Amino acid sequence: MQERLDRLAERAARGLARHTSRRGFLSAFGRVLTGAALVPLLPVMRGSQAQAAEHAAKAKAETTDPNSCEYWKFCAIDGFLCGCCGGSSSSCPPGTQQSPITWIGTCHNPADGRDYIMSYNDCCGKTSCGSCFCNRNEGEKPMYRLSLNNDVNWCMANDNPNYHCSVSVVLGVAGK
Amino acid sequence: MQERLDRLAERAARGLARHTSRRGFLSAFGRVLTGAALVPLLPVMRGSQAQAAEHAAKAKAETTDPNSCEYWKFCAIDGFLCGCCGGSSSSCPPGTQQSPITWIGTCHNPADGRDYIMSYNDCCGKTSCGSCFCNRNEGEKPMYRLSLNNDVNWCMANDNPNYHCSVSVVLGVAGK
Amino acid sequence: MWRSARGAWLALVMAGAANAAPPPPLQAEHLVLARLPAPSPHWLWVYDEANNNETDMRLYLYDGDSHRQLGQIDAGYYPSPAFSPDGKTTAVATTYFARGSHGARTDVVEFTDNATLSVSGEIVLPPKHAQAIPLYGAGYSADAKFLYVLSLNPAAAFTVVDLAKRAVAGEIDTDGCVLVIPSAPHRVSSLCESGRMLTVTLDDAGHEASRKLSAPFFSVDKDPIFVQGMNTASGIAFLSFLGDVYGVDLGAAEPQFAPVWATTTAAERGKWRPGGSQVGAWNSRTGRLYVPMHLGGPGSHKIGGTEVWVFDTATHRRVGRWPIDVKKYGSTQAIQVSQDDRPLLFIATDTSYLLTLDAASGRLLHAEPKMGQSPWYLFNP
Amino acid sequence: MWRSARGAWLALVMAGAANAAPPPPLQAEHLVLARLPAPSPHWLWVYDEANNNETDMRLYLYDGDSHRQLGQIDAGYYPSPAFSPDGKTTAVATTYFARGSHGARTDVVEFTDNATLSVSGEIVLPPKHAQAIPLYGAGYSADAKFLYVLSLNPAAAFTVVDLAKRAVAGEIDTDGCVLVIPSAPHRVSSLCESGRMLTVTLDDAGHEASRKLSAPFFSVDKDPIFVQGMNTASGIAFLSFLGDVYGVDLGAAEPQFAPVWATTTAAERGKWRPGGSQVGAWNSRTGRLYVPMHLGGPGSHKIGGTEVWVFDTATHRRVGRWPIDVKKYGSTQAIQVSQDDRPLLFIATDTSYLLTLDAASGRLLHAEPKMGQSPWYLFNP
Repeated sequence: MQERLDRLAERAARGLARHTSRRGFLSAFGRVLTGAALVPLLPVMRGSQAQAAEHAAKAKAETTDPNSCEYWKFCAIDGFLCGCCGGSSSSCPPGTQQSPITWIGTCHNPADGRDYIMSYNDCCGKTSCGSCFCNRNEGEKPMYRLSLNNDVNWCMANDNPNYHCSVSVVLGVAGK
Repeated sequence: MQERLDRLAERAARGLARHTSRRGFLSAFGRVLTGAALVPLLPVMRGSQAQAAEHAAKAKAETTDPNSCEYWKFCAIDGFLCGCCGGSSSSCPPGTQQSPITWIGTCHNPADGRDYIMSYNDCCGKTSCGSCFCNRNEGEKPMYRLSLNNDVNWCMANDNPNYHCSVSVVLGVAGK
Repeated sequence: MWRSARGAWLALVMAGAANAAPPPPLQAEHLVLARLPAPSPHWLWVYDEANNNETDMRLYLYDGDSHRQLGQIDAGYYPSPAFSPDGKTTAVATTYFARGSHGARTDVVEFTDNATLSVSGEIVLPPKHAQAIPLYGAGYSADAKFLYVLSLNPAAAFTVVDLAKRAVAGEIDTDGCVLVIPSAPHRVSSLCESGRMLTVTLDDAGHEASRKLSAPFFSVDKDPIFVQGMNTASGIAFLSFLGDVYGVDLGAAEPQFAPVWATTTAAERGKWRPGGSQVGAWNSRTGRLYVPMHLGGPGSHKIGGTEVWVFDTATHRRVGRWPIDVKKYGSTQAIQVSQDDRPLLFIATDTSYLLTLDAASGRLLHAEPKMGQSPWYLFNP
Repeated sequence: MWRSARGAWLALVMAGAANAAPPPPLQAEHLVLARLPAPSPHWLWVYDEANNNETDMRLYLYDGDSHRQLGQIDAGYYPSPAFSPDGKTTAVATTYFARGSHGARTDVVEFTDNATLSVSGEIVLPPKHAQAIPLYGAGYSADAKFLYVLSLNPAAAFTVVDLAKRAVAGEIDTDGCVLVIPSAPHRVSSLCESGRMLTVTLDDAGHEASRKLSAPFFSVDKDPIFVQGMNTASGIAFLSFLGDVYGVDLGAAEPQFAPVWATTTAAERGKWRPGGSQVGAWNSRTGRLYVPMHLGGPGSHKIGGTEVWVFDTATHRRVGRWPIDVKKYGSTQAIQVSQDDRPLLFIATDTSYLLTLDAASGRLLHAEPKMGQSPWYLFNP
């Protein structure tokens, strides 16, 4: 069942990519990846159990310092933490623009024992912030599974695609 | 006498700067700074005795490794040594262009006990080489004495003023 | 696991609920754009020369109270920043190329709105902007009518930008003299190789009305002054290689030179010297001068300080001598002091630490590591 | 003082001259432009991502025999390099902005003459160039008629550049599949999320003639393959997160998949893993495969190697296990091997060392420090 839903989501996204204009596709894609209602359709769900096991094994995730690379929300981030650049873990620094498209991760919050689906947006429009570089890859997949990949520049579709820093935004609890 | 000559050279350079076109000035200025015949007129000469004393005090100048910052020719260099960038202490790396204008220093060569007048050209047209940064300032003067200053980008007048690295070229023996 | 206040609170909640129900899940977050807090005299602009990647120089806005980076201005190749008198705008005169490090060159002044850190506009300049030390490389007139931008190619000049017309008003040849040191109403002073100061007075159109060359006030050969000047209550002050203080009053039509005084005793002179890329900081309210000093000979004028010497500029007495933990933080590369009554002293080191000190006591308040690649100059907003 | 041969010679000359006369002064030097030596299979292109200054990425040309940097190509924002079949040209597909990090965007492929390291020309691209891992981000057709450039915005595609006409021939939508893996004559293969390989065949005009999707040959969920592929004698090979080797023969119209084999024993599997930004190197002459390995669990696929494991790709036997001095040099970030019979193995570490090893014995020949800011990928010329 899950697999069928995944395939549906995949096909839908592909269809959008092929048959709509760039702007149309982007806004639709953005909705798919950040709209809470659609979250259960995302392929990321597949990995959540494996992820949880992984987390249990590590169990060292920070719950207090949101500028630490070990902070629980950053389990699949690859970039500069916006909290060290004038923003926070869920806000972009002044003068930047958020990326409408994102990659997704599932992170375990040791504070309440839940797994959360995270959206990793990039903040765009200025050059590399250079502070608090953080590279964690729990559940990260290669570029052919784009929505789980953190090696591409997610500012790629912005008017100004310069990468500045990354945030980690709670979308919701991962379904069990 | 020395002072009068200096003032002459100064006035000549100023005159050029004020009364000729940019290109004309540059080529004339280039001649002043790199043409061996005019070297004795350069204000740098004033400092040579003080320099020599300084050197005697230091006496640690390298004579063997031209990619070492301590190498005797680099006594007033501020930049990346071109020898670490595909060139040498007297050649620019492939694909770069030499600066026609330069700053000047007087360096003591422990190998023969002589002071030499050096021309510090920048090699231009590519971004910072980034290797073998070397900052030595024997006889270096602030920007208002431009021909003895190494804090400005001497690629400034090149068609492509990007600074890549610096060389140190022997112009001749400093007059005693 | 329950280390923070929030954690402890959650633990209490969980304990209170006994085994009844798990804590409510975190709500979905919404990604927003951070807003800057209200401007503070304890803000600092850190100039990162990005020495190994010079096309990508930048300014970081740093808050000396919260010890946080607040934002960044991308500044291109050899930028010269200038700050509008009302504090609302940061102007950056700089150079770009159509292909990163090559292709067509464009010199431009870009204006950043300090409330949002967004570029609000630009004015294209003649392609001669000085690629040099950024201090006094650009400056606003006191009435914000003009912006002056230093040119060097290698002829020295400055470009006058008419800010109301958003256009270049003209270019003033400075006869080899360098720096743009603005004074009211529309005067610009520069330092000359002859040890003199050139002062150009502009008319309302931004054209030259008159110029005046001062008598020599320092000796390039005996003891040159650093071009890294400091704003004072009445003008500007310079340090010499040997540590003498040259004050210049710019309140009148012609600069007035204060008596020179020494930061060193006869015994210290020539041994202890100022050095680095920014060699002094001056607080106009308290009248304190902060000079990073090191032990060194001629030619060591770019060696960073191992101590900061503090002077009362009214009495010329040294009132502090603060060692820097060089082994831990590196030596001082740049220094700045906030312009308020409870000032902070900022020091950028050659290992890219930004140190924040209480400027009254010298107490180290914070050491921020990795403050960019090459934090060589520090500006007050 | 007299350490070098030249020094010794001078000393002899001075001694020979007794106290008669001082040695002759050095002659004036003339500043010249250095020329590159003859090309060598031991040359290496080091890709510096300049992580803190990403608009200034570059390629360094390094000679593994002399251990010298020979030159540099400035490469802009997220460049994808490709090397012409005759070795004479380096093409770099990249992105520039009119104002450094802002202003109008231009995507372009720039051609550098490898004999002079000067840019010899450019072709403007649609502004969609993939900002991603540079391996297989661009590639020449075997006959150098076409250059293929990966697009991602986020729709996946590739741009076909007609090199004879010096113009864009068109764009091929790859239906979400990524990478440009060229094979003769005019085929381009890509990896798909479904674990399949898409192969597009072009006509002489550079337009799509046909496309074919293979059967799935790997499982994204169970054990994804790294996109960081390696050229082999007959095609390309990929490593999986668990260290399995997926060989693909690209000699025929459709890719042929070789039997998968493991670099780990059952006991090692899931404990020792490949990792880093470039996770394997393959020498087509000797048939040796070099894999940096580390001890780690799921999610550690970007952790650098602490050992290099060497395999005979004909027998699949491990023939070497070379520890890296991680404490001294850092862990392996990228790896490459020269394509000759006496190959050198190159390793870039996470502390920016470039190590040169004898690829037969594993002996460390040279450790070059400070090889750029972020040397994350290594290319053979």
